[in-house]
Amino acid sequence: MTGLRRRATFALSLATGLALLTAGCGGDGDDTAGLPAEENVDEPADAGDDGDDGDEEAPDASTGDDSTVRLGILGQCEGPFGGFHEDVVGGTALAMVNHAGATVNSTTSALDGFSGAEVAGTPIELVGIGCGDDTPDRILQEVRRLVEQLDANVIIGPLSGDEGLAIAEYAKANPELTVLAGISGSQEQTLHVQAPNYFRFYGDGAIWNAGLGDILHNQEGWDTVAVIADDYSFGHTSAGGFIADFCAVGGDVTHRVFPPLGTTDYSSYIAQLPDPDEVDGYFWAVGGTGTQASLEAFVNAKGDLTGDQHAGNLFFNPDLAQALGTDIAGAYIGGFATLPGDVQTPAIEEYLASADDTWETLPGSLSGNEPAPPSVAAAFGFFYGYYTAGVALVEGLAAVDGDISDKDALHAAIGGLTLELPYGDISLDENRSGIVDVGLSQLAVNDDGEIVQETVAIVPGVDQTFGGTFSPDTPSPSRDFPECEERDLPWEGNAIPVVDGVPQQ
Amino acid sequence: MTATLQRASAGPTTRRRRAELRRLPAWAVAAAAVAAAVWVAFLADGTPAGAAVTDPGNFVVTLLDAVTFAGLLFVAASGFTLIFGLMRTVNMAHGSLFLLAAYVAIRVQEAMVGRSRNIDASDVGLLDWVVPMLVGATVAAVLGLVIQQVFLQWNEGQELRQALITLAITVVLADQMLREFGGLAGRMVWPGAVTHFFTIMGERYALTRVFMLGVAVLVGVLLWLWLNKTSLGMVIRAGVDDRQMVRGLGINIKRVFAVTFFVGSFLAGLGGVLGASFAGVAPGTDGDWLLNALVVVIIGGLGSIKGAVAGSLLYGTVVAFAPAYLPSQYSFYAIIVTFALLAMVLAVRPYGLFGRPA
Amino acid sequence: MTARRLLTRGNIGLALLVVVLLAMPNLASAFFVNFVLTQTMMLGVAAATIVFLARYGGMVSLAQFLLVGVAGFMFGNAAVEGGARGLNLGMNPWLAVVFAIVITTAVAFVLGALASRTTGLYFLMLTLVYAVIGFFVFAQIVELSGPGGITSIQRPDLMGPPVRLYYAGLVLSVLVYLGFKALGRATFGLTLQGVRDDPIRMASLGYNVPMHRTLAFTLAGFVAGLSGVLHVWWNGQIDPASIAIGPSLILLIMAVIGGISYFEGAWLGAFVYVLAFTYLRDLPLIDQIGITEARFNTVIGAVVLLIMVLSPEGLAGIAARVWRRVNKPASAAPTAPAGGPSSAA
Amino acid sequence: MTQTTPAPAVPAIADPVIQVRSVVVAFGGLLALKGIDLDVTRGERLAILGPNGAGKTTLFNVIAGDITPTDGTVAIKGRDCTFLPSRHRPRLGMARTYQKARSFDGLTIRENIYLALAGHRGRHWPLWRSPVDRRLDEEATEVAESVWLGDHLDTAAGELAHGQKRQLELGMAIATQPDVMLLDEPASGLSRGERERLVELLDSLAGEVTLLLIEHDMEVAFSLSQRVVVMADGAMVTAGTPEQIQSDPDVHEIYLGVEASS
Repeated sequence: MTGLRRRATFALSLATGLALLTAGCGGDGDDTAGLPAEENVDEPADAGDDGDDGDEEAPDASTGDDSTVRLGILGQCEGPFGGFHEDVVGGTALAMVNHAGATVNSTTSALDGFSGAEVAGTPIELVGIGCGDDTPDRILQEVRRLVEQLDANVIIGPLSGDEGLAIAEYAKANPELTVLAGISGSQEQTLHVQAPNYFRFYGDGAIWNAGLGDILHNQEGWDTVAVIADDYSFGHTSAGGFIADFCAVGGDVTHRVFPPLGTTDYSSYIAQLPDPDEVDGYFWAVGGTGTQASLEAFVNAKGDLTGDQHAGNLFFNPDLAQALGTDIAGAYIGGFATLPGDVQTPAIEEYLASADDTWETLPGSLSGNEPAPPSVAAAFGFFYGYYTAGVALVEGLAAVDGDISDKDALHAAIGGLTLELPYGDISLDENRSGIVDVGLSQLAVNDDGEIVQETVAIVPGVDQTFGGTFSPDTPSPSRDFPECEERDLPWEGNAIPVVDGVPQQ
Repeated sequence: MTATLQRASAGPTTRRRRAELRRLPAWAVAAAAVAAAVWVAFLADGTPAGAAVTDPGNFVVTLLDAVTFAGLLFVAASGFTLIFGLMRTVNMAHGSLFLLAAYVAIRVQEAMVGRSRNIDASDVGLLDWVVPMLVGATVAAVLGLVIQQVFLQWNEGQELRQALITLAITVVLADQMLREFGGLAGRMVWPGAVTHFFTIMGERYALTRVFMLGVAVLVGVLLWLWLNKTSLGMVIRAGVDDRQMVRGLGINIKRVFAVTFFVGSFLAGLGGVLGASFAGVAPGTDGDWLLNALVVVIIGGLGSIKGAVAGSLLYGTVVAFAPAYLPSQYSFYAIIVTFALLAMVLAVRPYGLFGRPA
Repeated sequence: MTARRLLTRGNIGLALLVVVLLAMPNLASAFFVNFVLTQTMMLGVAAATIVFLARYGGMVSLAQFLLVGVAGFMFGNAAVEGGARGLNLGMNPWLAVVFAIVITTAVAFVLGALASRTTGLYFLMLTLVYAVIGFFVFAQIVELSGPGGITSIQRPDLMGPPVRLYYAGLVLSVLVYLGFKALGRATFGLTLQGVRDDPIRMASLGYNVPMHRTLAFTLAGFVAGLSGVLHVWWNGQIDPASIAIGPSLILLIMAVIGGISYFEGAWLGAFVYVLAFTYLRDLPLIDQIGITEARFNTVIGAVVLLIMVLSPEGLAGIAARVWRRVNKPASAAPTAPAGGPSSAA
Repeated sequence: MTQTTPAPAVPAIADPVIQVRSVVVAFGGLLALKGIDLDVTRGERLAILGPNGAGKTTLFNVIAGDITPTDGTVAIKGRDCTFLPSRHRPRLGMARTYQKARSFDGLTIRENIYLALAGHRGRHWPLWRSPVDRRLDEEATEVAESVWLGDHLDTAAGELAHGQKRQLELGMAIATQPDVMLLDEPASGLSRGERERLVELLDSLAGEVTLLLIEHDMEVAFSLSQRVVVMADGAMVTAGTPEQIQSDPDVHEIYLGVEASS
């Protein structure tokens, strides 16, 4: 009964199989001795059972040809950060324009890439843009596509924390590859994985709250605080940074509440927080729809949000939370991607102007993916993080004089860089994670009566260990780690105040 | 013959035992319910909320949370169950309609208030909330009707095919909404008139939540009146009970189906606007609310409005009570209690509390 | 079975296809084999469990990818040693495989038993709820899932070179395909089809209908678990997002594209999906018509919509129809149990 | 106990195979059966007559275990089976057919009958075929031939004509060689010739088979049965030999009259 169907479908499968076989082979008609598929992409190619037949080049020259940097960028075109795809690609493209003499292929979209980038005689060619969706599985597929199919030898990205961990592991298994993380914020990708070819010229999610504890405890007089954060790695990391900072300077965290992702009604979790007269303040790290819903649940159950009792990470800002009434003026917000958006220095102005010179418009996320002046996107951390990675690639190449055949030398050169960038210098620690300047801001009421975010301090030289709270031997930040311990922070008391957008050096 | 008869009538003891055995799941559920009630009332020390007898304020607030959230669940699930009841169509696009209505309403409200951020509740008049709600729900209803007319009307009865068609539509709609409305969370602002607080048992409570419950009750009452007091409604109700009969009555079934889909989608849209006011919306909210609607109707029974009420109340109760009354170190596992609820209901009534086999 | 009966055109076709696939590592690029084909094999096996349940049991399951994930998590917990994530049981990798499969099968048994008295659409929705709750369970019980996933999962040394993983997937695929096919004529397969067509009649013939459904789901879970182990070997990591609702839907979409009542359709659907995912954006000028990688979901959704509107039997069904038309004079082919599962609702 | 039975003229019988006592079935508020008592003796051939909605099929479903009665008991071969699920009936030697033919449409005729055989023998789980299956297939072939379906062994049941479906239904019932058979309108929708064949087939069954049959067709019912029970409106009205029933004016009024007008 089913015989006919079976035969037919076999015929079809067979036909497609054969058709694709040709497609899969691509254009290379050279002799392919041995099994190309044996090529061990998960382990060093030289560690194993091959190498005996000495075939010229594997198909598509996937291992050789070190005369060109074939760059792949990992963005996110789907998922919660899908709107930032244009931004992040734009960041790297601008770095190529400003530092490697490239020109962009389109003046209205960054996704069309750039051409003509060259450093010390070595061209940088954009081979592909990976399209993540905020999940590690997807970004692994994308990076494999870029590396194994399109032969990328340098990767810039990814964007989010869990993706970063997966890509760092991938980099570790593929030592020939060079990866410069975008703004991926998980701690472990550098602190624990320690892949020698994985660099992040940027802070992690914990760093962004560095210095907040110093201000709140020593300046505002908070001794006790309750923390509420998303119950997943980014929430844990963000809360962990704040807890490490606040406790290090002598404060105490009395409550930690972690509402699960996907919570719609936060009231049961808000009920677990102490009442306003029981603690000095609250720290918020709830993102997505939860930002609004959790703050509103707080207002419903505990009372209005006031500036002297609340602080938060990047999500705690008036663009994301309507529930923040004008009483919130005075509340502190952790740095976001080290970008104090309202600070104006000559270097920053020059950087923003260069973006406006490069494109006519960019449909970045901040403008709702509608065409807008490129400086809007460039002044935001997502764009900037990919910019720093691009600059690092250019300067690393310059340091080895364009010779990328010796990966160890290239990686050593990149690891030793100190980048002089518009929003502050960035160097790397021994785990190749950025030591950066963190900008802290405060909410204020502007002349129109609207709540806006103003930079009030820049905390220089923040590294990811928080004076030893986090180390390669400690677990990842979690519901109960880090514990609340007093310790010395290198940046305690070093915050540079910012008044009206001007750092008071 | 007497001998055999005696053997047969020796049955009663066996019979009673069998009958009890059969009711065993029901007993287990009853026991679990009683245990949970006793736990909440007396034993729940060391939980975030504390035992109800020692901390009645927390209990009352949790109860209010449960009931008000159940109101939102009901609005979101009623349209789903209505459509299924009459047409046996599992409308997987229900969550998409929910989200679309929310996005549209947010846009309309922003336009009416005249600003897109920092909207204060005091800026929002009742009309600034009601009009966007009706516009959003109508857009969802029209889209629902289009989906029904174009994709579902001609393949009626092919239930799986319809479910997969609406699933595919969901995938497309989610992607297009991401493109159109971006990835950031959006929110409706409650009208200033209801943004107040009152005190109950010494605890502060928000009027907006009670208002939300009021809207839900109003929707429920209107739905009931429509289904029970209008001729069209009675046809639909009869159709839920016996689909063959409606066909036999010589009614224009196509029109009835179209109206039902319109109303069901409208209800999804109302739910979306309420949800956007209550908790905000973002990409992924569609899936969350499809899930919420599914859980409600699986508990309550597909196709039953009564079941939607019961399912909403039960599910809302679990959502509110589990994090508050699980021992503090276990409150992370509140979501698993939802699964336990589902398992218990399915063990006793595989087709839900008020459901019948298809 | 006589040799002559073995020499059907279908079997010859299968043999040919297998030969071609065995030779693929010599013919195609490494990426095509290690990425496209290996994924096709793994996902095809998982999708075949959907087809198995739908075709024989009338149950369309959205929980199969959850079971793939359970196996992956369990393997990760069992095999990883000294990492910062998961249980770190540090078992021998092969023992870990056994452990993962046993747990997955047990989970499938429990889930199947809970769902065993429901059919049709109820089953579809219940398994959708399973998939979502499964995600939350792993997201919340961080002892099992990380926190944030289990990484650095190594495959056994025997499976070291990626091409061996491909062969493992191919062998498993052939076994699963033949096994499921043969099962359709064996007692359990026949009883299951009886349950699909008329559960009440089956009960009056003396069969324990819920138990049959439960065991079918358990068997499907066992096979999905095998696919899950391969998958985690291939991917090297697993996290809660791996088993979120998205991947579960994609697996169902693969089965639907291929044809949910054809076993061939499982692999065909997986192949077409992976192919489209990998190469569609490389087509010249494809972005000119509004199809960029960012809108991939719209394309996939539209394709599924088109298939469900035109031919609910998927690509395999279309192929069968074409074949029938070509061979029309030869035989009045019986109509396929079109949308068979839906008729059991 | 027979004394309390409201239904008159139930002859005292020896060796009862089916004993139904005060069975009540309520669907919501509707009483489908209002206290039925019935004894069927071994080897007896009993026909149940009655207009639509009389509760015949409900009574069948209670005896077959598809419905658990709201009140009352059912005993089969002296064993209380009131709460015994239907799937345990075949082991007691019982088989039934359904009013609306319930065959497995996706399977062939041979496979349909195979399932009846395998279900009866408790062979439910094997994952591969074995010589046992070949024997069962042969048996199934024989059964199919006995119900004149030998030419259609590999035809899917879903493609059978209505009459053939009824033949298959019957084949599945007799395949297990039951000693109690419940046949729900076996002749409905059959042509005259098919009816004659059906009667012939049922007549040919071994004498000790107890036959319980619902039938609309008087001719078939009277030619097959030794005793006839008439039901109306969920209750038993009268019982007797076919001759008695045929000449009973009450029956003509409540049953035949009603049927003629409907």
